[in-house]
Amino acid sequence: MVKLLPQINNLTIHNSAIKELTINNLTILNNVNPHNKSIEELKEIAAQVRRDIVRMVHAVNSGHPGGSLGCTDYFVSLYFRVMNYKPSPFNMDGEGEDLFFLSNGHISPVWYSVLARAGFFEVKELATFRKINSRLQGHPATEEGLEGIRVASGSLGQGLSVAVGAAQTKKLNKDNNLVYVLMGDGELGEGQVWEAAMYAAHNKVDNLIATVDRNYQQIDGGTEEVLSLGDLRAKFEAFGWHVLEADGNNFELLLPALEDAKRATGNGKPVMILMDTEMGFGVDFMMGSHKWHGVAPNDEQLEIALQQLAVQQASDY
Amino acid sequence: MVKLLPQINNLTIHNSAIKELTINNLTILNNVNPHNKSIEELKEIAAQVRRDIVRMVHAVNSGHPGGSLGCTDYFVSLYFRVMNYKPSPFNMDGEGEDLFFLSNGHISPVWYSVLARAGFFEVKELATFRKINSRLQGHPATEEGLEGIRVASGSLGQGLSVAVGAAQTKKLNKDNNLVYVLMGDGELGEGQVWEAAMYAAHNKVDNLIATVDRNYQQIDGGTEEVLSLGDLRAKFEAFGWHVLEADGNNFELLLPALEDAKRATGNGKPVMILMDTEMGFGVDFMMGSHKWHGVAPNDEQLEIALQQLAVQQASDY
Amino acid sequence: MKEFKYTEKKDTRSGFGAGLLELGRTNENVVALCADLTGSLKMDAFEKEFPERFFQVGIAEANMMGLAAGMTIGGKIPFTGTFANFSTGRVYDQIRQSIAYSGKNVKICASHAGLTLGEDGATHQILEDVGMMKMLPHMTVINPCDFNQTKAATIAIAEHEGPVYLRFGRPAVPNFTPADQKFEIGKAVMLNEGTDVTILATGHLVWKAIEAGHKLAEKGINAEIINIHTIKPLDDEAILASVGKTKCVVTAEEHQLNGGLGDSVAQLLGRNLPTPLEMIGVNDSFGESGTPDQLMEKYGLSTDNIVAAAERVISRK
Amino acid sequence: MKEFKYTEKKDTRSGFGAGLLELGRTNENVVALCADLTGSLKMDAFEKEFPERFFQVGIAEANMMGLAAGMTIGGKIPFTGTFANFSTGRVYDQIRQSIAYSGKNVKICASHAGLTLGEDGATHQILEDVGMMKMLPHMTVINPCDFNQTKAATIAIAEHEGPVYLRFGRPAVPNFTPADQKFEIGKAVMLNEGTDVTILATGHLVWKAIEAGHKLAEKGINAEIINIHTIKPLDDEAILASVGKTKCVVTAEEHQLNGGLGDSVAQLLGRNLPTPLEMIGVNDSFGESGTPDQLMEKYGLSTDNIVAAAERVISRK
Ligand SMILES: Cc1ncc(C[n+]2csc(CCOP(=O)(O)OP(=O)(O)O)c2C)c(N)n1
Ligand SMILES: Cc1ncc(C[n+]2csc(CCOP(=O)(O)OP(=O)(O)O)c2C)c(N)n1
Ligand SMILES: [Mg+2]
Ligand SMILES: [Mg+2]
Repeated sequence: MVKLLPQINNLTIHNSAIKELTINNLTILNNVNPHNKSIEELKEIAAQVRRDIVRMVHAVNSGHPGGSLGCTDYFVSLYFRVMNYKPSPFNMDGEGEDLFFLSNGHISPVWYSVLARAGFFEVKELATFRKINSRLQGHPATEEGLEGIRVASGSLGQGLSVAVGAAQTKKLNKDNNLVYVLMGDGELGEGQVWEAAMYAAHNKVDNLIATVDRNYQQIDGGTEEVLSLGDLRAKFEAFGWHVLEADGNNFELLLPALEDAKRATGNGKPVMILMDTEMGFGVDFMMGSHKWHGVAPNDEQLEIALQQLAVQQASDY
Repeated sequence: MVKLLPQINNLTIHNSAIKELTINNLTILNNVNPHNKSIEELKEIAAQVRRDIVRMVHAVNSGHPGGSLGCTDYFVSLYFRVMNYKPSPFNMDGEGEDLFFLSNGHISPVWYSVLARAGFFEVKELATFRKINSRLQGHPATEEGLEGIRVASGSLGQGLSVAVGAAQTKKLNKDNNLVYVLMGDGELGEGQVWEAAMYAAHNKVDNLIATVDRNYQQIDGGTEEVLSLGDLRAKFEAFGWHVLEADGNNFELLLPALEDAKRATGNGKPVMILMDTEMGFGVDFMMGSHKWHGVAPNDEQLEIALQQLAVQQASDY
Repeated sequence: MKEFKYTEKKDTRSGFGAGLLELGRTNENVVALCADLTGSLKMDAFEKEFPERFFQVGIAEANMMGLAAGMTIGGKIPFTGTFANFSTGRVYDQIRQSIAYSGKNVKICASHAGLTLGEDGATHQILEDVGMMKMLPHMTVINPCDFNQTKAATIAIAEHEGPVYLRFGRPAVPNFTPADQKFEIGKAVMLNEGTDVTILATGHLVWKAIEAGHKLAEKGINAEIINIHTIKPLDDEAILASVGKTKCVVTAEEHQLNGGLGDSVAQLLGRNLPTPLEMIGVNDSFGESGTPDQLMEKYGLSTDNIVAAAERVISRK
Repeated sequence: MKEFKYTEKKDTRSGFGAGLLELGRTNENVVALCADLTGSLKMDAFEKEFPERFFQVGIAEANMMGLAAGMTIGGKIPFTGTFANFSTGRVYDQIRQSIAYSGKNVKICASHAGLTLGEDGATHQILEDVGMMKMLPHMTVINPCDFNQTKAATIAIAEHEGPVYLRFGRPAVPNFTPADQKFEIGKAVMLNEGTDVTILATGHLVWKAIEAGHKLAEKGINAEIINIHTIKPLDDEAILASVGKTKCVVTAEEHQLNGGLGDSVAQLLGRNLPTPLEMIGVNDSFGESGTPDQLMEKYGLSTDNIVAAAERVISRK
């Protein structure tokens, strides 16, 4: 049985030019991910993370399972394969590391689970999610020093600006690593996103890979009913970005897309991945609508969900 | 000599379907403008307005001549030829009238001059501009009931939202008239503009004609240096708008463009005019840079400016 | 101490939803806007019954405020709905210019105010909204205490010409005020006449003040309890009359100590009638995730805190 | 009454510009951001000397705040510059979440605060910024009184770890504090010891308080005058000590009465030492266009207003 708990090797972080390696027939750039899992392993980790998510929101009868489940494969890819980082000791400044920012902070469950499973803090702390005196706030927060979080989010629309600023600091510091940021698609209604998009293109912030969780859902319904985003590729291209598309719920397609995105960096344009996901992915009754954006499963629903996600449960918290 | 002071005829405002008339070889839609001047007359009025502008900012050694001079021909076209409205008695609700909103409120001098010359209030009140206890605030304000102003502006980025809201009310009220709004190009850096743009397209607010004062200038320099707007047509088209271009400093080209814009209304899309203007137009030393965005001429400069604008001065205030 | 009875706990936001629905039926000028939180704001009944008067804005609160301002032109009475944080701090400048300074008849309806929002945590728990809104000239600020009062306030503000901030919350709280009450803006409600100490409470703290009144009565302390549902304009007369009698005051609110009801009272007293004052509120810290009760306890907003404050302030007479 | 001499009038914003330039030379981590107001903020010297550490954001203040938050990650100390209105109300939620709650080391530098901005009028004359910023946990709020003190404050805040709001203004005012002063955050500056009344002034009102002190001295009134350059944290100790002696207080500030220094003092006194208080500030109205002096006169912020308030409050002892 594959061990899922994180193995933190004392990796030396190389901050030098991008290297190319080939693993599992994929070309991996700048490969200093501390876990560097195979696709099979990633799938198991993703199942584990999804179980964490439904358990966490069930335990407090609040939180956001829909987007969390939809973005699980993306988070698992970043933290267990793609990003260069050092989980411990956590360094707020992140020099010599890739950085990740979550703008759509409501999907904190997936981030917390992945951070714990990747070695930033202990898995058992997941049980404190949304409870009083916890470091695992409803939306990501830095106040109590939770390892892995560099800025608070939850009020939508702010994360891209923060990520662009962090990317510019990396340039000032001659740090070659990359900055990643995830946003929701409903979140793109916020004008600040477009301010940041315009700024990043004008200033050639090309060490940045932004991703939109294109699940076509937001709270009040489908994005195209609430406030249609229409042709997002055309919008971001008109705003001066290099735009890629990806399937966010299929590692075989997502990993190459993330590698493509890396390759697209350094070319004078910020990079945007429009990532198709399904809200609630992995739990059939949570899929296909906006209903599970912010609703927790009851006991019975939890059991069904866990069965559907039962690749193996050895290390569940 | 042509009389420039407004002649307010007791027009009955027709709120019915759009009519077509032909005047000066131009097809005029829904022609109930209270002045309905010829191009020759418009040119004289524009010269008058430009003289008002430089005098007003000179008198208080503050205010914004650059954008005001650049947009003079647009304002004169709207108020003396294109828009359907009743200057007196001024009606805040504007039912049965076209409405105009100025989002880039700093170019208040041109609006004040045009409003006065069009009969909203007395021309001599222009002499109170930016002085204490005046109704002619540095930026347009409604507090003291200045006729012609329906919302305060000055803090940039807000006017498009207001105009869209007013346009939706017109639809609710089954009022066929149109809503006009002007924005600066530097102002497009504000995210709220893109929020409103997305909303207007999604909601098919097609009784709205927005215009961007595309003078390629803002306070700190050229727009393309400060924060490049790049291909604005592509941006607004990607945001779902019907986009037209116009030369804003040439009545022979501007009037047909405004008529084209009117014709484009009612087709399910909001209409955007990208209007090329020259900041400071009409006063040679104020043209070609951002320097006169917000600087008043001294005595000597005023004299030179007035000479250049001296079509005739009979009715100067 | 008077007895206050309730048969049911109900959330104040549902009082808003019920009031809005009634307004939809009685006042055809009432329109409603929501920024992707229709269910949370309990606006769905209005949306369903009056779809043509309901405007879904998407996640773009700044635009919503501008739209609402624009919709007043032509006679609509717009009610905007989103969380209190996004109703104030996110859009302060838009409210300031397009609504307050412009004197627009917009009703800003804000849910999930304060700590009792619960598990979502600090990014959503605004504790500064009253402070912001009461600084705005022309703004009326109302924070009713239960379902019935919120419903009555919602209906009352439609009759009031001018901008209003109406604050309410998420959790179910005792619904004890009369169902048929007439809500008088700016008129404090005497709940219990007493002689030893004046307790001025607003919003969710009103019920806790009543509970505190009972506990104080057991200790032989006769508290005067006043429901300050309108924080601006403050009912100076009622407060000064009460304080003149009791000679000491406790204020209680779900807000930062800075900027809230307590500060308004401190100012009133210092300028007119210096009197010992104790303030119940959050003491310059952000909230966090937890249940409403846990949070009110942890941050010092419980019934016992009011009791202790009353005893303290009496000892300072 | 002590004599205060000045050889020159200078604007406080130039003090900021000078301090920033010096910081550029002494602290390589200092970076500066500006939203299309480089000249108005006097940031041009910094931009010229340190172009790689200067970030022109364009007219997009929300983005600027997010960028600044992001730039702290990697060790930069960002100074943002725009008008006080656009530094606070326009971006409150961004400051709240990405800076204050996230504990980011950003210095929010705000010019053209208050009425003395002059001719631009109310849309730009923010009188609520101190109130907003002081409600934010973790935020330090500073309003220095002249060029030298603003320069010293600018330099001092770079050494202070955590978010700071630094407020200054447009007009030239007497530059009377020592050029070599050490600025101590949170430490009130005793200007004149007295026994009859305490005058607590901040920003541009400090000089007027000194003038008032002279006029009061002529009337035989011995005023204690304290410069409260730091409004948060407030120097409670210094204030209570002074009030304990004089038994009455006048506060003076270029701000709404609601939410400003006066409210902080009213709260402090009510909770500790109830004392007659008179407040000089704007009484719940917007400003307007006019010269700084005319406006200070019209809105009751003149030297004579302070004198009258002192006499009034003494009579209330
Ligand atoms: C500024 C702001 N406005 C509103 C909200 C409330 N809210 C939280 S999540 C959400 C919907 C987000 O939609 P999307 O970004 O598509 O995320 P998804 O529902 O797909 O997870 C809303 C409106 C918020 N958190 N912040
Ligand atoms: C929200 C906001 N930010 C900043 C300013 C200050 N400001 C006034 S005009 C201006 C430049 C506007 O550029 P543009 O829209 O192109 O107008 P133009 O200079 O061409 O007249 C700026 C930054 C403002 N008024 N409002
Ligand atoms: Mg979505
Ligand atoms: Mg321009």
